Amino acid sequence: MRSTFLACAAALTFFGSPALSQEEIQPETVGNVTIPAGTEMLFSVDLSLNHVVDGRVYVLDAKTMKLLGIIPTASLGMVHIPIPGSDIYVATSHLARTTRGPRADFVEVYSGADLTFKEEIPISTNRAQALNYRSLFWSSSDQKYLFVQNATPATSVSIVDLPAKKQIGEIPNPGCYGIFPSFKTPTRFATTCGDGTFGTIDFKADGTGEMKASGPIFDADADALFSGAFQWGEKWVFASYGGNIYVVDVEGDTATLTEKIPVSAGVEGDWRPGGYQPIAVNSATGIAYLGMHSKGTEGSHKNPAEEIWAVDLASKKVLGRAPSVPSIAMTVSQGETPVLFALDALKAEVVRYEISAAGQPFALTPAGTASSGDLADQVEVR
Amino acid sequence: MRSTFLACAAALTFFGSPALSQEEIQPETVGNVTIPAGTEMLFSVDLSLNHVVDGRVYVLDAKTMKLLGIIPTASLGMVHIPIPGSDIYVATSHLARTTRGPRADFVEVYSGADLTFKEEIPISTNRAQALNYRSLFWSSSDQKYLFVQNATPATSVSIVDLPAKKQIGEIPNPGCYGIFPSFKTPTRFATTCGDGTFGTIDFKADGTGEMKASGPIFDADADALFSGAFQWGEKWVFASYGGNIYVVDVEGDTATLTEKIPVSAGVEGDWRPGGYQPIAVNSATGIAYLGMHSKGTEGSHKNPAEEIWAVDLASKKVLGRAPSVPSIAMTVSQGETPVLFALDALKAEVVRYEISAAGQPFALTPAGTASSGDLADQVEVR
Amino acid sequence: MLGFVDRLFRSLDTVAEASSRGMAKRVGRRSVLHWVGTAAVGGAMVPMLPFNRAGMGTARAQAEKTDVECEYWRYCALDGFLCTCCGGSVTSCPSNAQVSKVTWVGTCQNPADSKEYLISYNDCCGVPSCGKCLCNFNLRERPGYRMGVHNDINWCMANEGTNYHCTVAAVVGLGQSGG
Amino acid sequence: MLGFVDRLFRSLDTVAEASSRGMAKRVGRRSVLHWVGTAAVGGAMVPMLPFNRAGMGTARAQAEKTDVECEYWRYCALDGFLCTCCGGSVTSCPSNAQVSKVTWVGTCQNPADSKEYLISYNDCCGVPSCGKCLCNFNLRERPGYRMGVHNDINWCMANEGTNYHCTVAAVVGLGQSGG
Repeated sequence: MRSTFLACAAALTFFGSPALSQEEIQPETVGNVTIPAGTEMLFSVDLSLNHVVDGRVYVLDAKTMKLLGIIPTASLGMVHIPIPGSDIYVATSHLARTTRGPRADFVEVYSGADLTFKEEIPISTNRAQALNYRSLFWSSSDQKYLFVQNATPATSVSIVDLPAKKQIGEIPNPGCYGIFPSFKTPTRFATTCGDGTFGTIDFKADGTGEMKASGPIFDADADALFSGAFQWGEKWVFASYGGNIYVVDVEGDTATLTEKIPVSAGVEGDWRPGGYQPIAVNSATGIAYLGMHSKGTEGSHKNPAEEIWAVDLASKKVLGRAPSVPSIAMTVSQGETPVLFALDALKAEVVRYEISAAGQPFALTPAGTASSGDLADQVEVR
Repeated sequence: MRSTFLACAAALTFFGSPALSQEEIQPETVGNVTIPAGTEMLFSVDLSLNHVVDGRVYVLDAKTMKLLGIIPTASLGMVHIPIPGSDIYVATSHLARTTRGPRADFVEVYSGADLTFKEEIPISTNRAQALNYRSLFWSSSDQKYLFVQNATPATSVSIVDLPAKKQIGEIPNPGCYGIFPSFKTPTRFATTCGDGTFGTIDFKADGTGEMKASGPIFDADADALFSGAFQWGEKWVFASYGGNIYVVDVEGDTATLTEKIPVSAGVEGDWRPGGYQPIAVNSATGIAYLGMHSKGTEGSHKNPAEEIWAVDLASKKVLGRAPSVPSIAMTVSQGETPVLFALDALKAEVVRYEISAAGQPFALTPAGTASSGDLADQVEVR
Repeated sequence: MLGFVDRLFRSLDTVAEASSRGMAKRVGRRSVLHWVGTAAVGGAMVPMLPFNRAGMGTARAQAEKTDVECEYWRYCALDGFLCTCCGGSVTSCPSNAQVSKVTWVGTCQNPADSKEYLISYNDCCGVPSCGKCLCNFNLRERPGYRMGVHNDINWCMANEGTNYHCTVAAVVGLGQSGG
Repeated sequence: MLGFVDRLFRSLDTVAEASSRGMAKRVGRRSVLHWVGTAAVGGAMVPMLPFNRAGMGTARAQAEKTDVECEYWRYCALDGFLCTCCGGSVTSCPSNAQVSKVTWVGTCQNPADSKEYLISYNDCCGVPSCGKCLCNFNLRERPGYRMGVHNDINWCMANEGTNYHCTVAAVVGLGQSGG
């Protein structure tokens, strides 16, 4: 009301005062839309490479696929979206003069309810300015800490204490990259390393910590793990370039490989996972969804999906295969009747797929699309 | 050379040291391209509305239409490109956090030779963040001063002293908008006013000055002048919504209308000028080029051109009409054999038109196109 | 940078000041009202092409048009992104954007009752430019020397968060011919 | 923020430090060289679609391709805008952009002599992202745990001006199979 009054006041100043007509009807007031509590939200993270300082997250209603609002991610900002209702976190960089000048990095906190900006926490300026791999920015199991992957290109991880609203440490993870927190120990996270091991870091309250190497878990030459991973209960699930699923337990002081599930071995057509977020897992059903392309070879690991495969992690069986849009990133909603969301790289759309009921043959039914932005490479739902 | 060495050094660190293969051929060095001196440059100013903090100028070779480089204009920055060889000026705003936070405004100076950033001069933060109308940012006849149009929405003009590298004053031009400097008196400029007069401001060395109103020159209701104007010798040439050309002399202490040339009166089809820069003048030949659309009415003044008309300002005759791309902004090169450049609003291209020789019937021959950016609204050549 | 309230009131003061010192004298009530009162011309609503990827083809306001289409009657002088496509409504900004403190106006004819209404166009501010449903109609729009009816400028200019996001269209009165 | 030289050398020092403390031990010469030496597979050059609006259709490096096309042989592990479309050349940044101080590498086969060459990809930095000729080939590209062959990160990271503009491809040596 106030803003409308002032708006009119200002505008009408230019009109002398046509008060006569003003009296005749009640002026409409301009305010803000309210997002209904409990709205299931879909997040399409757009790095906007053509205007790389102006990245953003398009927040959509996950059922209607209507746009709810936009959250800025600035220059190659990373996005972390924890459990429903919680705040939304962006780790990003701002240049003093938009595209030039000194760089300043922050963890920015946005309301999970109305998407408004709440606060910023300064972090060191060696944050990895990368494509939006979810493993580069994650939270501790108790939501007390945020972990930010750095690269200068030497790699380290910044530890941010959320209650204290400050960065408390920076721990090197040389030769390693990506953050996979323990589900039980808030002060522990693992990281994938170029020699095929995982590093495990337990940090102290003062933000210091050392990295402990696991035994060999994968071969970065022959069967590299993709950057991202998904939670399955209290384990992390990775896809590999060669078409395998690796289930990794990071709860101990060193990580262990609990399962290695060949997905495309023995299948005609050299099928492999591809894209930026090629795997998603529904934790309740224990089903992993993989974006797969045919004629896979060395170097095809970012190819968009031709099919989405459903894999039962417990029985280690491929439940089925469904044709898919050319997807480069996928996520799936949690809970009983999961819905799958895929980023169509060709149309720059996010597609909503309903999944056939448990027991039924695996099938995906398109049930809505929306623009994903200029160049989206991460999708999350909650 | 140094940078390449360091680059390799850094990269090869990750390889142990494959020195064997390094010795076998001479590594290429990475440097910078040099723009040949005297290259005629075309400037396509793109406000990038979809990413409005990341506006830019695409600088092209005006003959080959090849991209030479990009100059940033940040948030709705204005661009002023004086005589060949001189620096290029941008008046713009930067937000402390890219799309949020405090705003800071500057005049930024870029090299006219290699397009590199040279320096910034702080100005007050009430600069008009507008579409790219050339009349909102201009220089004095001696290139000593820059004039920046402000709006809060109350209007004023900031005076920047270039040798002193600072803003020396801010002079109100209430009810008026746009800057049309005197061609003889560096401390004088005129401005168009909503009551149909021109204001003339003579400012003192301390940056103060008063606005003096002219007699009636145009009618903003019946035949509004477009925001921009072009130089013809020592006069300013305006187009009007209704299809007239106004030639205005701003050399006296108040402005005077020296010519009013009806362009489309009596012509079938209600032809009117339209777009953001609907008129361009070659000063040597005294020919004005107008982007014209048919079925013109109140509110059609931003419609793109269907034809470009050539008007001889001395004889006040329409020399000819040529079909045109849907142009919303035009410019023409100066000198003996002018070339015309038009922004195609539909294809988001800048089109190069060669103009038929003097004496020949007026015709435009397309001779090259290039991308104009996402949403260009100003084009300049020098 | 001045704070929200300071800046707002400085802005309004200088508007008033400008008005009393300048515009009232220069422009006066007659000319502006006369000109705002001019009857609408549907044909005037030919959209400017590059801004019209959302609404090409039709040339005049139509009763059946919805508020996510450029040709919706209230948008006769709107240049920008429709908030109805950006998480807002025809009169509401998205939940995380701020309403502009100053506006421009238009007078648009409602095909439903053929009356003309005074429309105040608020920009929504402080978040990234929306990029959806770009429209550009210019009925009775004028250059910045008629600032109150100028739509080629960022009307988030008087807000603390100045970044342009999208635009809403509120009915704030009856137009002259409707009065 | 650290100045240019400080930052550059801090960056290189920590690289070296990381190497001696970590990567040399973890990765070692064998695995990386072995793996970099793997023969090129043309079929690997299927481009990632959204990055391929400039170069769709062909799937392998071709002798006749020019350096403004994604399929030009040097670009077998390049993800970004070709500087050849942005005012630069295959080995030069545009006149107003700065050469990145650190790079990633690829090993690409030149169809002209069938030899493999070690290619260093420098980003050009400090001016707005170019937006032209977006290409994305990933032969032997690996995630950030193999940082020296990772192309999904801004390699302007060690420059004073960190904004990404475009990418060049310089031959800096012979690949394993060519040596």
